[in-house]
Amino acid sequence: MGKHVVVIGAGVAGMEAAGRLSRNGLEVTLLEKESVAGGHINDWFRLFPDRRDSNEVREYLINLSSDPKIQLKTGASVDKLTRHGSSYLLTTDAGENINADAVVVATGFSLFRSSRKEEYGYGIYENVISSADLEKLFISGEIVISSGKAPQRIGIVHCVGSRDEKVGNLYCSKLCCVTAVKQAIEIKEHLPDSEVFCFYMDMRMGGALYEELYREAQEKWGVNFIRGKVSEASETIDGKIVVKVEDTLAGRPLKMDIDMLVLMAGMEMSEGGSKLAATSGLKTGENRFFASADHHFGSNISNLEGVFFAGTCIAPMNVTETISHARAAVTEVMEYFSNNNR
Amino acid sequence: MDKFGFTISKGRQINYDQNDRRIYNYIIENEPSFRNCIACGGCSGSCSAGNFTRFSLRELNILINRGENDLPRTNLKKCMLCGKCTLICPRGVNTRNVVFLAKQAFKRFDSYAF
Amino acid sequence: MDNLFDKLMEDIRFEEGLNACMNCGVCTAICPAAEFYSYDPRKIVDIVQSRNNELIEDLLKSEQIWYCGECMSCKTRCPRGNAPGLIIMALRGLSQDLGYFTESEKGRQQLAIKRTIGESILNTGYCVYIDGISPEFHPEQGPTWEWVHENRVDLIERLGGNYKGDGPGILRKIPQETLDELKKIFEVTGGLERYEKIESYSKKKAAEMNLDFDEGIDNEYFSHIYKTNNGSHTR
Amino acid sequence: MKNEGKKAVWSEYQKEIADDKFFYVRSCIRQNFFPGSEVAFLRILKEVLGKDVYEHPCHTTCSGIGYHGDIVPFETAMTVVARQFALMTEAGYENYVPSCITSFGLYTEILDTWHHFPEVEKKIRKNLKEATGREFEAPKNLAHASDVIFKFRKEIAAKAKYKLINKNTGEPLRVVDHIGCHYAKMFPSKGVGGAEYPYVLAGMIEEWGGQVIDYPERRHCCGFGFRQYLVQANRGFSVACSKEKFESMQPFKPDMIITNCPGCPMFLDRWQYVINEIEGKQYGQNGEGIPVFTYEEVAGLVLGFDPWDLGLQMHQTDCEPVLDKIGIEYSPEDKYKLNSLNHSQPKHLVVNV
Repeated sequence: MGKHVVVIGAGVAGMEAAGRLSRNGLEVTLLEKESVAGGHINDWFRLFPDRRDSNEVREYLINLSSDPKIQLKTGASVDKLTRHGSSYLLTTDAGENINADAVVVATGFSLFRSSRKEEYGYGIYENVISSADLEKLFISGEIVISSGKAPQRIGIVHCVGSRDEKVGNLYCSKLCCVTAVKQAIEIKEHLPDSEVFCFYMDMRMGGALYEELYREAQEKWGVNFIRGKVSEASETIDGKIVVKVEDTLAGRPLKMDIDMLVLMAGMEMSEGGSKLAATSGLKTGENRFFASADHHFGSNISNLEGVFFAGTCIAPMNVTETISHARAAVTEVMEYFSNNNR
Repeated sequence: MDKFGFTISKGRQINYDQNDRRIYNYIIENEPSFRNCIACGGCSGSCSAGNFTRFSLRELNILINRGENDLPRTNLKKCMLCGKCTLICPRGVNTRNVVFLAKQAFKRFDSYAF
Repeated sequence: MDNLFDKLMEDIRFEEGLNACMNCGVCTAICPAAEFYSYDPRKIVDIVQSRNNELIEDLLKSEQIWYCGECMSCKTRCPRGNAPGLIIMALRGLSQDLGYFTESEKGRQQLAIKRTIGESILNTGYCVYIDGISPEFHPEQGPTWEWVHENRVDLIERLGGNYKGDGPGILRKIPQETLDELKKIFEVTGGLERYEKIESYSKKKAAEMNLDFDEGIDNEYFSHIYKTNNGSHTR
Repeated sequence: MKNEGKKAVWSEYQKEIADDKFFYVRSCIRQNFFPGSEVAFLRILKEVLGKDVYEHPCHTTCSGIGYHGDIVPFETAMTVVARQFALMTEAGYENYVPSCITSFGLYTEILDTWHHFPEVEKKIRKNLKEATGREFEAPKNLAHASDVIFKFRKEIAAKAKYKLINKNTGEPLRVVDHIGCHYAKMFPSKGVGGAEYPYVLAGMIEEWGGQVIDYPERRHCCGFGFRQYLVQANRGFSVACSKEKFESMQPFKPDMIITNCPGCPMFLDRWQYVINEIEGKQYGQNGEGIPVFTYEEVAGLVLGFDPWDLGLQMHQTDCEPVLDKIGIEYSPEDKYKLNSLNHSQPKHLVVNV
């Protein structure tokens, strides 16, 4: 066939798509803006719901995408995407031009920048960290606060940057609830004597084995759940974080001193994705993610013929869903080529 | 009061750091399923006592968990131990035993026991 | 009977202040009034968005709607762009229009605010004017204020003010023509009507409560509403 | 506490503040309780900075306290404010500077309402015309008086006689800033530094040598709450709010409090006295209380104005501990001096003599 596909983004979706495309005999260029492939999974210690080592998934993806038919270009982001006849011309930030018979957009998501929720003091109060920062602590094997000590009481704030008009994100990021529960359990594994509190608005545990994990957190680990959106955090003279929340189930405001506050950052359209949308004419939806042709049966299809979406560039997804979505994108690419060859 | 015509109001926030959580701890030690409550309200929705009085096991669970023991202390008496809530609870909390244990705990730790 | 939700919707602040509430409690968590009063702005918004006429009527007659201090901290934080503080303002307005405010201890206090601040606006052009801030009514102002109040003519002159003087400056006399303009504005925009409603409903309530009612602040009813606190607000 | 984080937030809230030709509108509360501050504001702008500031003798209250006491309908308040705008327009000014935070908040709310509901603005124009025959232009620039002092904080620092530094230790004074709720909580983008970490006072403190103290209840309301203070029966709530703040700031050992709202400094000052009377608890170091200042009082002190010209003798909580720490020259015997005939003193001092 000799067709050449460019996959933009070498995260879970991009690596999966590249690997499957090459298995179908296509030439693939896999572009990654960072210096290594892997995407967000590189920064995560263990994955929900079973707390498996993220390296196992990463190794699978690296094996899958290590194929002579796949050329991985790291440190390369796409500045421009223009149509030329039946193919596309992509220009990278280094000025390189690449021709593609089809394009798979797998630009993924960015984690919500937690400092934008100013009232939580991320980047200001020493012991307010994000879910991603906590993963780094897990990787380092040591959970400590600014004083160098282990935290005794840890608070986890759900919906940071999700379901929140104040930051322009009306949608639910879907993965933060289960991430919170996973991280709460991991904290308890590291620090069995600590107390962990999850502050949530709704527990959205809609995935295979998620609800079971929630139950395990309560039953086995004694994680506490308080229904209320944290209104503000502040810092005491000895570096503790004071949390103000309404315990809505008790119908009273609640105030609590906490040693470490973890913010469950939501998912947003990635910066690279936004840039691509602005220069390529690819449509985005209300939530700034790319807009698919059809919500139910065309979620891989874009408004540009021959350009397909894979993974979280269209909406929050977990790893399982991302991999499935990437495979579906490959199916669409194959069908596109076979229709055009006829 | 006389001089100014008012007194300084006291806060009504749940002060988690100062509250007494011995009642809660006693219950979960002896009935670990108490931890599994997700505050769905199934118990209070079906409660025979709650039909006629201001009794809610859901509320009671939350308050005891937070160490806000005043309302549970008096309200517990309203439970008739019919056990309907135990049938309904989707998380398998042994609600009947929770009520028993709560009463025991109040007797044990509380100077104002019933 | 009127649909109270529709009536509330006539208030632009209500329209602005109410979007779909998801009961997250972020408002109550930060609310100074919820900290000291038996008050939960989340529940108020929830009642209002239920559009239940009876519940809204109860609310309009309740103590609850008078606890808010209108600091608007709730508006800063609401993830759905609601402003419970503005909703409260709309509820208070309607409660006064319908005469429901006299049904609660805190609501009855509106007469005290009308008689002090309200009349000061029209009579002096200031919300408050030093002559009216007497140490007798404001013991909490402390002994220094007693001295300030007693020596206000000399003190304000010493500090460069213009106490009851002509032209610009601190505590100047506001010209009569200006006060006439203010009064006319109140007449045209419903301000006077609000004042009159507060007066007439209060008078009715005073009769019901068997308390003397007269103009000014030196009468039984005024003294009662200004000072009474039955102690059940902070439970 | 990481200051870089705050700086990043501050940088997102840049507010345009006019440079000259201000139409000044007074505050009801401040004229009664802090007359020296408004005098100092005009003195600093006119004499120290050489700016054009105009005050119209016929301006009035904005009716804001009545509005937030819920006795003045929104439509009435909007029309009263429209009249103030008309005076500005007639006088040929475009930069509106209210001295009051409640007013500032009300103006901001009204301009925002008119922006979203142009038919309301139309109606108010009609009301004003009918009631007074006047017409108006909305301000080109709306800045609170503290915004203006913030804008010129460096010029003031350049002419300063004193710094907010403890002359004995050489350490910066520890200063708590308290921002009036209606400054930015309703419209964060209208305040210097936004709603969560307002920079308007912090910027002055830093520029004049002090150290800003951030404490857990920094954002909490002073408790005025309009009807909550105005009616005696409700004052227990009002004082409780301030008490919560004092309790929270006390471990940080603040030397002073600086505020930009009319009511807050009065309450933070008086409630210390009341709490001490009711509960026997005195805040601050050595049982002296925590002195509370307006931003003009602090600017005036820094510029070397006489403390008694600034009206500091009107404070219930003595300000002398701060004056002494900075090393400000003042004459203790002149504190209550009014004129050659009036030699009165506050009663509690007379009793003690």
